[in-house]
Amino acid sequence: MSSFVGYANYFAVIILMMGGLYVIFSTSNLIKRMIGLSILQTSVGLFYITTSKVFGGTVPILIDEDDPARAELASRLDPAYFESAAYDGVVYSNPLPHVLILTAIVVGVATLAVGLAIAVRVREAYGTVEREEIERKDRIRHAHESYEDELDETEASEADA
Amino acid sequence: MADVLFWIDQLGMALALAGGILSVIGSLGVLRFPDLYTRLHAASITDTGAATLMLFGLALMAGFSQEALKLLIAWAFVMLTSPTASHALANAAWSSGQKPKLGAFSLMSGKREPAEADTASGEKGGAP
Amino acid sequence: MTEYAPHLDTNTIVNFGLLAMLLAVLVAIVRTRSLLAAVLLMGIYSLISAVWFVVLDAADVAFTEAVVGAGVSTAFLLGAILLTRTESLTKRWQDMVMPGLVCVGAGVLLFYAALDLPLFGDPSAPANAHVGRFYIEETKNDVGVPNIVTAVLASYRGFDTLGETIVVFAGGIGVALMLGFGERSMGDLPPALRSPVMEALAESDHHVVLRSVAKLLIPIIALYAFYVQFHGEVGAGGGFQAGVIFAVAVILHALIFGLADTMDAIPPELARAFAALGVLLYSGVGVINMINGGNFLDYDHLFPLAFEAGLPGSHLSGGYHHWGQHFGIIIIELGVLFTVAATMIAMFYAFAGRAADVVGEGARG
Amino acid sequence: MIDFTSLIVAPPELTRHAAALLVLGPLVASCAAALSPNGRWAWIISFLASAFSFWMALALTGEVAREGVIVYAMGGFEPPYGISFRIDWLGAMFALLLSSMAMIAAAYSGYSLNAEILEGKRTLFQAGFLLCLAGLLGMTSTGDAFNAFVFLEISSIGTYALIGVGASRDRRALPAAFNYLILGTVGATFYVIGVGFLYAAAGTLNMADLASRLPALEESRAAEAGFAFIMVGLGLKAAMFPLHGWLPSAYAHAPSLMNVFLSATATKAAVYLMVRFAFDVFPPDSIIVERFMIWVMAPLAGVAAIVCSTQAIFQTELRRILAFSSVAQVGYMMLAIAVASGAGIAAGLLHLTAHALMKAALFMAIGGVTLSVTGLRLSDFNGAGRTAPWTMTPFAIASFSLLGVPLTMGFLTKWRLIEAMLGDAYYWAVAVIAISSILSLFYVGRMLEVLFFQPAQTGKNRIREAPLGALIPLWVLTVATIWFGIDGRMVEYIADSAATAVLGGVE
Repeated sequence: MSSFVGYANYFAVIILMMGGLYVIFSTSNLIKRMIGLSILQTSVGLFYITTSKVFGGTVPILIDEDDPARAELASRLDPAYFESAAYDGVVYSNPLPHVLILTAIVVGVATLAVGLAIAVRVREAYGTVEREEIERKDRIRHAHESYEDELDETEASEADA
Repeated sequence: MADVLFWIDQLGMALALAGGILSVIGSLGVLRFPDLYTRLHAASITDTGAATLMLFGLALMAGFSQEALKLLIAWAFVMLTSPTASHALANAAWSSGQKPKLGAFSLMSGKREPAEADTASGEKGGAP
Repeated sequence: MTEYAPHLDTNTIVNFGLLAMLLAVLVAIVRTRSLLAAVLLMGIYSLISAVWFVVLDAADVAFTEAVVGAGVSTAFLLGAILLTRTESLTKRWQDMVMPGLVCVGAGVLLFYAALDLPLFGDPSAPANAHVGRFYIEETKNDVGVPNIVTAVLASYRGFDTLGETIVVFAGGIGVALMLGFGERSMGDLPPALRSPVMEALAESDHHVVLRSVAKLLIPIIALYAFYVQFHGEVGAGGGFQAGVIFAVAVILHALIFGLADTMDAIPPELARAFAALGVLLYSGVGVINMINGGNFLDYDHLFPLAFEAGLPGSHLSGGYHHWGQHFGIIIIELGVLFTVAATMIAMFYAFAGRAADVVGEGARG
Repeated sequence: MIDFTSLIVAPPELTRHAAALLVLGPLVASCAAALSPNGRWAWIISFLASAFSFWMALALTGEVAREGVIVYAMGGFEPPYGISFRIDWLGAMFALLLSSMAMIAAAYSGYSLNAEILEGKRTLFQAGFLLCLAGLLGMTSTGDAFNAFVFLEISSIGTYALIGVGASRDRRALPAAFNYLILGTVGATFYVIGVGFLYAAAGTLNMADLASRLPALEESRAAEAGFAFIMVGLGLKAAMFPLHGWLPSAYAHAPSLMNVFLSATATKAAVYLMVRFAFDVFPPDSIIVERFMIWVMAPLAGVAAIVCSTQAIFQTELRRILAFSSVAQVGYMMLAIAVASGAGIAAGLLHLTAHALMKAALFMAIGGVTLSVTGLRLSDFNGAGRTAPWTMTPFAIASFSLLGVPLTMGFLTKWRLIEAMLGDAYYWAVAVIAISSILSLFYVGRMLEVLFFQPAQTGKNRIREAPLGALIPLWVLTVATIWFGIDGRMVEYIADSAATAVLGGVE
């Protein structure tokens, strides 16, 4: 039992990460690939936060000496355990991974915005956001020696479609 | 005195539990009702009713403190936003040509009968 | 000291419940073909993650995930699918084998490695005992703010946060390079060039209820942003969250009253200037620290030492106030607010103001 | 012996903060560039900022020569509690390489942006370029594993859009940029996963602290998985062989400034982090590193050197040829690094420097004539060497360096590569380099044949000389290639010191 509780979080988070990765590589739709990327990044956040949790801990915001919440938090825990884990009478969770993941979330949204902006431009240039269709159009156009002349024709047919 | 506090705590728990049960019923409604309007009805009852019960229950459990005040402010926001959201959703559905399947309303000719063109644009799924 | 053995408590049970929900949402995202559904499910995924973060004591992360992941990310994605398409192609099963194998392989490797990690919740795990523990014990003496996450974010690892602000700025530059600043939505355009987002908004003219509620809410949201901003030292919150919330207020205004009105109030040029200004403000604090004899971003040297010792209750003269740290954190959080809010607004302008799809537009740049 | 301390030409107040200022200069300048009124101002800011970085890099090198290792604690918090920059000979070498290449690229950008980018976007382009530089410099100076991720992302996010801007010439730049974004972000995320495992196992993010705690975790599978994920993630960024899919298209369609700058720096910074993690953070004699080098890195690098050289032969577009050749050259570096001896790492680093110089020159020459060339295919460049000799002679010299012709830097580094491999009895690797060199003879020969021996185009298709703004940086690179080919003592000394510093561990 204790080993299940000890590792289940890691396993669940790893499945979530790999699910995100699967979405990225299995779809050809650019927007959906960005969604997969977001899920991958969020799930990495879940992994970091899993490592930061201290059993019976509380949010790492220092609690005042005379706050009644202290006694209540302490009363929930086994005294021997409390003794080993507490600092200054309170068990705090580890703040460092929180900071790292805050950073990672913000990095994630910046990447998402740039990726979507490029996807919108791809749509404007190719008329589609499916990777396979884009590759097909590139093959058609660049297979010809004098593609400059053909440029207008393909453009026109794309506009119809 | 301690007795009163104890019962207030119990009442809070009961309210929160009632809220929880209401959300389960509400989500059942979202799954089982036949069309958008009835589903929206179920969803918005969950949003407002269940949230009210839960937030008030939690406020009672928190006692007379800053937390209780925050919960009440959160409740005020929920009461403001979620009916508006439901209204906007229903309005958008109606103007893009969705007709209710149930009730006398479907037999009435609404004041703004959706036009043919609107129906077409609605089916593209582009309208937010 | 006894060996740590995790057992189930309420917290852990709720944690498992939320993880199960996340798995279910993930399966739905993998299976759905509708992009609209996928985007909304991603918002739900972020929101559940945020709740999960609260359960695991990461209040600041939860706050950020809620406003960023479930808020602006979803808004950007919706804007993008409005500009592209709403359905993805069906896939042949052959195309799913290779990615599936790669993911299963990497997953098995991680499973195998995870069995060597410390148990969940162990207070004596290296991660929680070494550097992490130091922050809990020393924040009071070094920085003197109650919120340890803010202390680590803004002071101990303030350089990371500068980097993070710059990443946002870089993202803004990237979006502007790709889509411009939304200039095309301004002025009179032929119908063919009008932005679909704006078209959709024009239809919402009759939303009286929406408008009146929004008029009520937008100032409160903006006010709340400032509360979050200045409350960050004592509670969850800070420049990032505040910046995004402020941007959301502006985005809401644009969605309901039209982009042109919003652009009158906050012109794209202003957003661009503020984005750069925020970064300059942040690094300016660091430069002042260097001039006053400290290292880069050492807020203890924000004021000349003699000056700080003279301030009431200064830690240099026996008190407990780290005035340099306090003011340093306030200023850099302000810089973060400027950059994040301005960049998010500029990004929204770029997506919302983008002209209707013009094939071959790429060739014109 | 060369006296490196004489390189400190900055006042001591600046030298004390040189590590921070190295990165801060381009960061602040990028804000200034974003706010500047027009492209010309942005160009001046960009050049001055990269020159400032170079100045600081010189000061740093002097300091490193004097003191060995510089640790600069950001925020005044000592490592491992705060973030610190930690610069040894390896870091100094990369600071010099990146900032000097950036300075040359910035000089070139004045011409290149005028030719390729719309006026409205030039200020933003320069801002993005400076952010990219700052990110790369931060990556190679930081002593904190997570901070390196933040800088990795700063450099990448700018780069994605800058590649996409190439759409004004060829719309294929857009899918290329998108693909790079996806793979680059997956790589960065893998790196974060790896760092997360190391953090969970060792409890710290500081590289020096990790290095002191990892030997105790020799058997830990978590640390091993962390290592594997970090290497895969960085391998994606460095275009290590099976993970190089994004590189050819990204290079082929990017604006020429990005071609020049990326080929000279971006993959190199990732290689730096790989070396740092494999030999400095992890104990170089640990089983996982040894196995990884012998069974993964060396074979893949060997395959890359041969397969990608072959692929380069069959490309029809000039930039693509050079892009595939880049992947093959990354293979050479990896092969040398996989030898895992001091001589091997030094040879790898030397080759990396030589490759930066010659690839930048090659792309710069192509970019220089881009205004008057009608297409992208090799045949569009027919006879360019005849009508534009000042632009194409450097191209030829850089190609000779690519082949390893004596009197160029390429010869020196190939010599060192082979010496290092023979020293550790990697005979098959020597054979790989020989075969790959023969293959590169084909594609280099093909390029030179088209450029110099095909009849020149006339009339409106006539290929004209590049303007002076492009020629000066081009010739600076060419002279450097020849100079270091004749007298390579300085770079050799730096590379040898860097290899010693890395293998020497923490001290």
